[in-house]
Amino acid sequence: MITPNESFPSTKPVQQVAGVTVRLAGDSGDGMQLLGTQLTNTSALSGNDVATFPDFPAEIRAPRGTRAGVSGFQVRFASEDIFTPGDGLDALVAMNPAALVTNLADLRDSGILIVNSESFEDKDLKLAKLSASPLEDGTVARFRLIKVPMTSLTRNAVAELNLGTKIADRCKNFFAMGLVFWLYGRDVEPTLRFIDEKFASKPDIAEANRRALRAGWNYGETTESFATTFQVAPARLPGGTYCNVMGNEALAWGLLAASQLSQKPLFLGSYPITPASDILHQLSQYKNFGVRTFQAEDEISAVCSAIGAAFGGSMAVTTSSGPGVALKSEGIGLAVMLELPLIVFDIQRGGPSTGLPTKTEQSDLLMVLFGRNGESPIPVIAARSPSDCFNTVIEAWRVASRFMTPIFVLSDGYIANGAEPWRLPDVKSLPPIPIEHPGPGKPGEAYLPYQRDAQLARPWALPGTPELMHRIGGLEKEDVTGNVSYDPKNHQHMVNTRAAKVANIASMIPPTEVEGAEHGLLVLSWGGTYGACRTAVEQSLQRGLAVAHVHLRWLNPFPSDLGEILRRYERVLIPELNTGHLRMLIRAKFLVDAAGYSKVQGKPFSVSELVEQIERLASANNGSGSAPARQASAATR
Amino acid sequence: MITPNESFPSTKPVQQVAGVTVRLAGDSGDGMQLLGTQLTNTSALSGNDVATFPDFPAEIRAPRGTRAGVSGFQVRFASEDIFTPGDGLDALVAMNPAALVTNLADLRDSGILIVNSESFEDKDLKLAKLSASPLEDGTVARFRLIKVPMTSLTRNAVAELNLGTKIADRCKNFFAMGLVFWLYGRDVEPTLRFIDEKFASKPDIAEANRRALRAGWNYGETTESFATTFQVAPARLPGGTYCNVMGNEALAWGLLAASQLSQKPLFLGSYPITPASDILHQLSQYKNFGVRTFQAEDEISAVCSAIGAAFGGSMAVTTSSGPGVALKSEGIGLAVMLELPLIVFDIQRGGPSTGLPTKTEQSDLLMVLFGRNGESPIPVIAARSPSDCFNTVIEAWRVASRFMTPIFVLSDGYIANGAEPWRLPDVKSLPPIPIEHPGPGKPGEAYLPYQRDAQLARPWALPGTPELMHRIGGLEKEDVTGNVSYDPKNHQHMVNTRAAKVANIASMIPPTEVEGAEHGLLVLSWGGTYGACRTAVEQSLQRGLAVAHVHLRWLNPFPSDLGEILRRYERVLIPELNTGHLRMLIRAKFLVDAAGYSKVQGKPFSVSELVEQIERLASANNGSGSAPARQASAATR
Amino acid sequence: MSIDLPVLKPTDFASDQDVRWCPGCGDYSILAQMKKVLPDLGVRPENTVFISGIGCSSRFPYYMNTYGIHSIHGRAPAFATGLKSTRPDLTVWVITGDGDALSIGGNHFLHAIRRNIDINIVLFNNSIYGLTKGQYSPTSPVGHRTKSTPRGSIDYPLNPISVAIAAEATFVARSIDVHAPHLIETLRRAAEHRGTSFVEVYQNCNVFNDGAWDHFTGKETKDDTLLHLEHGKPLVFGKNRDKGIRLHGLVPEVVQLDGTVALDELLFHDEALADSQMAFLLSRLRYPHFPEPIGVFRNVKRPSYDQLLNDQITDAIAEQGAGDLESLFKSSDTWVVP
Amino acid sequence: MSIDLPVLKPTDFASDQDVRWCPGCGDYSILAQMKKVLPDLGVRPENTVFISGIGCSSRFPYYMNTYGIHSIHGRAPAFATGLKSTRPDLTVWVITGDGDALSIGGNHFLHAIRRNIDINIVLFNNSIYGLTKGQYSPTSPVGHRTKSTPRGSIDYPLNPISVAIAAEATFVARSIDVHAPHLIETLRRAAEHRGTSFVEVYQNCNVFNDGAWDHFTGKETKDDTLLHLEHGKPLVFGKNRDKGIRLHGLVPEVVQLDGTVALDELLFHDEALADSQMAFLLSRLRYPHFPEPIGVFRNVKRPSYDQLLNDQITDAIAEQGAGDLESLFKSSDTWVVP
Ligand SMILES: Cc1ncc(C[n+]2csc(CCOP(=O)(O)OP(=O)(O)O)c2C)c(N)n1
Ligand SMILES: Cc1ncc(C[n+]2csc(CCOP(=O)(O)OP(=O)(O)O)c2C)c(N)n1
Ligand code: SF4
Ligand code: SF4
Ligand SMILES: [Mg+2]
Ligand SMILES: [Mg+2]
Repeated sequence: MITPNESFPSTKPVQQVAGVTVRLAGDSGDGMQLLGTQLTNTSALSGNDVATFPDFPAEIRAPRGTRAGVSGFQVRFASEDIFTPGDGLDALVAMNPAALVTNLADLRDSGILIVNSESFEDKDLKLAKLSASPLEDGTVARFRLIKVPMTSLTRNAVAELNLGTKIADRCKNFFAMGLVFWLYGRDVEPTLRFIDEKFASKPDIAEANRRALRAGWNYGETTESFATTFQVAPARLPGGTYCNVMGNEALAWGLLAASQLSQKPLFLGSYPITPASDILHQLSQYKNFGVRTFQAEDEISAVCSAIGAAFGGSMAVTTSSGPGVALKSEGIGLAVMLELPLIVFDIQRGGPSTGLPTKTEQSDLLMVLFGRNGESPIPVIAARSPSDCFNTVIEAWRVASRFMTPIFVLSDGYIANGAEPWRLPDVKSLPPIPIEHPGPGKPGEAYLPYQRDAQLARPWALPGTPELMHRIGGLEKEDVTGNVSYDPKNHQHMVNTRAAKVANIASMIPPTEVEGAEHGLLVLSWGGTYGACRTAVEQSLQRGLAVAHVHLRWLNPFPSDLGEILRRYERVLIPELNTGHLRMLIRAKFLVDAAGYSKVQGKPFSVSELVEQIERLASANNGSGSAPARQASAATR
Repeated sequence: MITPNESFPSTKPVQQVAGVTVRLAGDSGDGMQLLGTQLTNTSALSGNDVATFPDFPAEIRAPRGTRAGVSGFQVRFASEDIFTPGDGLDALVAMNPAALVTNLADLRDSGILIVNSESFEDKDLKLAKLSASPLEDGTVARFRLIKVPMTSLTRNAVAELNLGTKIADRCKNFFAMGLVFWLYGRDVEPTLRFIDEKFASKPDIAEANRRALRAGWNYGETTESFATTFQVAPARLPGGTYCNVMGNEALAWGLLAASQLSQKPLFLGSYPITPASDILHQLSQYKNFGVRTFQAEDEISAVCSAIGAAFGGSMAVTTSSGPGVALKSEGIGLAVMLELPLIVFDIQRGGPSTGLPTKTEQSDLLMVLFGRNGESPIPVIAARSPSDCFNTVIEAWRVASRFMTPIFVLSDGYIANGAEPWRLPDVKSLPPIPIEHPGPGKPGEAYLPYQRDAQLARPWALPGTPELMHRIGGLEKEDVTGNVSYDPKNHQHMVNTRAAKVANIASMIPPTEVEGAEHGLLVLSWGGTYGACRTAVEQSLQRGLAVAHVHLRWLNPFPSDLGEILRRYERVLIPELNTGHLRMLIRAKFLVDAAGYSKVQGKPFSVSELVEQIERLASANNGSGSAPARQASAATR
Repeated sequence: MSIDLPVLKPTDFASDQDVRWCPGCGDYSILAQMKKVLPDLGVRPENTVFISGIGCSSRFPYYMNTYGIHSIHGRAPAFATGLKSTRPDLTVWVITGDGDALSIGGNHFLHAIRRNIDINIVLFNNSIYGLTKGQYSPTSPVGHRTKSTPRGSIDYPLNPISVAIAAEATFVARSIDVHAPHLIETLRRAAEHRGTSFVEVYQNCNVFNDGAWDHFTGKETKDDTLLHLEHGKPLVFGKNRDKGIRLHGLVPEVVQLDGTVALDELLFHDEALADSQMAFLLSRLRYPHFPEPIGVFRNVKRPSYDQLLNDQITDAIAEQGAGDLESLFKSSDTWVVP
Repeated sequence: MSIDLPVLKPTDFASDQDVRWCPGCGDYSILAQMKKVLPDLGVRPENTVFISGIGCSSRFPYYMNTYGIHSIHGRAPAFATGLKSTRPDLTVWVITGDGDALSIGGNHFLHAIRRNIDINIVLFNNSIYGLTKGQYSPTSPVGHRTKSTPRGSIDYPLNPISVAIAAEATFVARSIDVHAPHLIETLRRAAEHRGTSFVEVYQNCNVFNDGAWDHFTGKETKDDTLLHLEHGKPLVFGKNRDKGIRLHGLVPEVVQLDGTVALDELLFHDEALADSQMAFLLSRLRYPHFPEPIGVFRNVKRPSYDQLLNDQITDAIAEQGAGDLESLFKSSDTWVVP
């Protein structure tokens, strides 16, 4: 691995730090996402643990320079292993006034603020709806402001190539990149390689970007603005080969793996919707894995086509987000009745209705559990981080195919677009997913499609198998034969059986891991808040508080040991990015007076706010302990 | 009112009874529903309290004589006021073997069993999949069997008219009717009138039916089979004018009333589905009330068209049952965001999926509460009986229009098709439903569609009003202005506000009525199980058990005094025709260890099974009291 | 093709379930004809799948001794698309009604047809909602009085054949429940077509819309009300085949073949015409102004969705080699932690 | 008609919201032309409602100083139907995209049109899903490579005009985002039609499908690639109006007007033809084989759904008298308990 010193040796003093959180903000046109991705990958390559949080504007391309058009990318790289992209920013790069004002709140005091000083003209301020320049009016007083005339510096750097200012200005982000890379002693080699590949067809553009990158680096090295550079040592991650994965990517790969492990061809029926679309895009590229992707006319067709494929013996999958999942309710209800394996993904986003499509939330939990007519039980599993999507998907398919049931897999916008290092699994050592189909039946003997095994799963008989011809449908069916039945007792029996089957899944769930204290306050979390909760609990433990952490992977059924664990603690805190979905389920099932911490702002938890909540309850816990738990809220009216 | 004695005086001894439960069962072609309706209306007219329970076959017209083709109609008429159509049958009329074997289980020992003895030929037995005749093989030993050669008797009765046997046989049900009317001293006049009207165009058919009716009556009078007739004295109902209403009928009338009381034209967007279709049929006949009914292409269009009508200022309504309601999820979510008044009806049926379309169930409660993406709170109110639908609907519209919110009204197949006497309200004295719309705005001044009143309701500004032009939509909106907003704090505020608004509805809910004991066991019920629960509690009280009854009309929000009431009782029992929906909500919200009694058989509760449950817990209650409450189940494996 | 296979009988395709339609329902005849057609197709029962939505007609699969799904209202084409895309080896039939296919299911109907997925869609058109006991449907005529339209329907009806053609259908035909031989022949041709085959069948609901098609089934009238489409033949009809259809510009007209008009002045049917305007024009011929065409309106070749999809899979494997997880994972920037 | 009303300016229809489409998006032009048309219609802003689904195009209502609903994906016609049925006094526009109207919304599109509800549907056809960043749409050509079709689309595209005509449309037209005068005229005529007016507008998505319509907008090419439909006129096109469309049986062909062909041999456009086959045939003319028609394909009279519905209300009141609850309740068998 090339270290900075070999490539562009920096002569300035180096300051060692454990971790750094940087956010790059500019116009959606400014290529901030690209800049961020490069910084992330390079940091990962240099052995840091990394976590990222991209923040897209809702519009495709809102007018240049407006607040609505600001695109941000936050990355944290550290020498210890980390679970979140960080709370407060150590550094903010703002390419224009809109980017500055919309992001400044997150920059910690005396944090580094790098701006393109040439993008603060009156017209720029006007676009950002600002009367005065934040650089002059004291707004930025608390920070270490570094004004860089990026536009002209970049133009100069590429002048010889005379490409015209329009193209020259497009290189600005590489200039900024060079500067940031210098500041944090990042290796520029991978990015130079990236430039070569990406602009292979446009050699002069490639050269311009290379020069801009170098110019930015040199600027840091030569100017007086920077006293020191910062060095983040490699993290002590378990040995192995790593790559950086985004949540939806790991999810798609998990599907490929599950398909191969079970030797079932993968079928995806989907209709595009943010933030789930990328799964469709990714899988549509894996045709050589035998993956069939079907972009349906709507979500109803998406789920129904998947059920049809499941009937035919495929590993059937359908992906969507809130509004689309709502539309699939009826179809999923049929899958419950048919008892066919099907994976339904809900990549949650801000709701209700169209809500906040590009923001994250956990507010679909109760919908996926209860959003169907009649008694319609479905297992629900939730991924906790980008890389965790890989194993979650494999586990989901193992259960769905074993129990012949549709299953919900929950992710969210934060996981889907976030990235973290992932240790590549040894593919050969992944345990296979055995699936059996009954062979040809006996002529003249009626086949019994609803005769169940010990786990209450029915057989998966495939069309094409002689003498197993059978009809399934949405009307209540007779036990064993599967014929239509209106018999009252049979209906009760089938309702109970479908419920018991899902409950049986608990037998496949490993014992629950409890991190931290044996008593005191238990923090119970699920899904994408894992990183923030775990970090908050660790910090609180360091401060000597009696607090423990349990993170639920299974929302239905619950692990069988959960009730016993809950009773071991005096207080239970359930932080959720909703108004308390899991909290309701836990209170109803275990009658424990669990407190909730609710945040519904389209944003993930910050570690600090969780630590605050933990302190609130952990201390109350040392006190009377009888204070009634209340649903706290991050609302500020 | 004409009493039996004036019309056809019976000379046989009369036995006074407090109440009678009769079920008429035959082929769907046999006109059992008509027979039952006549018996019901006549009994009502003669001052009895009545309750009915029709039971249709799932098929339109399953093949004659088969079990699948059996259509039944149960009616209870009594001299005291009653809340259910009764458990055990005092008499069963079975027109063929299939009808006999599928209904016999409900006939109490030594109950009267009237059969058409001429429909028990081998071919009839074969159709009913019977090897031997139940009349011979001892099946009916425990009952008072009365074999009547109805076919030939009817043919003889109408012979003179020589209409041919086919038509003659169609009069069989009127013969049976005459016999039943005689047996219970019912007045035949209304039915004779009914015949005249219904067959006005076919005088000979009318005459044939009249003769069949008389023949049946005379048969009872003359044959030795019957020793006595039974007399049921008029019930002591509150004074007033009564008519007999079915649930869906009272519901449609309630909508008409609400529309007139609020002076808002009624718009119904609906797509046919059992058991909700009759509401569409009924309302489509009320065009002279200014009612606009729109049979949409599907449920999605049904709910969306209603929202469009609400935007325009109509009283907007959409009706459906389980599968259709599931399809409306996304549209309803939009209504939550738009904050427009809209009434959504779910006439629940057996689920999941297509389930048991003609059977009753309460298993959609959690779906209507949680079946939408994101935080999407909606008030939910449930009718408790056929006539109660009238007031429930008016209350629903009062709330929806006052709070500017979509609202769910729950009914079920049992309520929808059941009938009971209804005391006509004095229309003039019904309190009006005041609704205000903002007048023209000020030119140049931006209108603020999300500026709220004390109850957090937003104004209902109608298109056509000058200077109030505004745009609403499914993206999160800025407080007050209603503009699209991605601001985190604003989102939190709006989520909290939408929730608070629905919670405020509790201020309009009257104090909860508690029937029975002050302590001991509390039976908590909702929806169509009211009658059975109330009767069961009354019977238990008579047996000296410490038991009380609370019936919830509002499922969201709960009445503000509910928590306090629950805490007054040692035990709480929540009987539901689902797997425990309300039970989960109560446990989660109030942390009370409520027991559930769950029945999911497509059938209503019988009073006796509830009494049994009450005794189980009420006695346990006198004992240790610490026995953990368990979810009992009516399942018998 | 069926010769080298064990010979199948109609009864081989009958399930053990009792049929539960109303006595006299037109569905019985369609069921009977289907059972007669299938043995001739040379497809085993286990390789045949019937998928339906909800409605009286959609009870159909229960009565067939094949694989089947009685799915949800209006969505049958979507289930069929998923199944056929992944199992091109199966013969997939979709059974639907006028409400199921054209009301709630209109969108899936359009898209299945335009994709040309290789399935056979049979629409039982009784111009009424049967199962829900008699509301008007998208094919009910204006003014039709039903439970939901006491003053008569005000919805202008859809013409299923026109819609299918506009949706780029490659096979479109019409037949009638009680015209057994014609229905058998039509179903057979639909089955033989590769791509989406759409067959509209006029079906009598004798309980809620009795006699809707009497003028096409009546012995007396049917020769004058029906136009039998025959590929390459002129459009001639009438008891004594003494009437024909002639084009006047783009406007069809009925002419008497009394000698004043020569046969070759008539419009000749060409079901294989690449352009769809001929088929569309025929779909506009409606009773009483014109006889209504039955038979095959359109029958052209276009690769089916399932074929194209599976070709892309084959090509991808040929070009990129069978997918290998190991190398896929490694293909992104990786680094090694010792 | 607008004379006796205070004169309105385009700016009277502009809301205070900043427009947030990508710079260069074709939507800007459509928005500009719409603002120019509205003042001429004599309808006040407060009596105008824009209803859209979801998509870039569906952002449209936010930019209009009228009443509006930015509803949910594909359902705009349903909202519009409920509103117009109950408020016939309002002028209701539906703004939709090719995905919104034809993919998820296909069914509502069909049914709004066949009912002929009096609304104006404007479909922004950019042959791509813009808002979701570039997947192919139901109007994307076969082989189109997009994010979801790396090996090219295998879905045969829908022809929006053909589908609308088959759905019994009474007004169908096509225009192009950047042909301002033509678009203005087309929108005006759509607004004047009573019943469902459907206008397809070719719109350029310069980010995800740039140049899809270049051949129709290019100075050099457009005269030869576009056919301007004019009622009663022969189908003539070309820079020097030297080409025409002639019918050969039912098959159209391009002919050179070099003197060998007389004008009256050409196909004459009749937008008012009761039968729809002419309009359908025109909808089948597609580039590059033919010039593509723009302008009004079809414009016929048929009572609108809202009119018929409200007539039934009026008739009912006239015949039965205004509804009275008291007598309604009493109309059933009642009895008195003292
Ligand atoms: C989502 C949903 N909506 C409504 C229904 C009720 N429903 C069942 S079948 C049907 C229409 C049947 O008409 P058609 O498709 O013509 O079939 P037919 O009974 O006439 O053969 C309706 C509205 C349903 N089962 N599911
Ligand atoms: C129920 C639902 N499914 C999917 C989406 C995601 N979505 C929003 S717009 C859109 C398609 C937009 O394409 P088009 O209608 O052509 O509009 P354009 O952006 O091209 O103008 C999709 C799939 C959604 N918002 N809601
Ligand atoms: S209702 Fe009509 S369509 Fe349905 S089974 Fe009976 S006759 Fe046939
Ligand atoms: S993505 Fe395309 S359609 Fe959407 S605003 Fe940008 S250019 Fe216009
Ligand atoms: Mg039908
Ligand atoms: Mg588009």
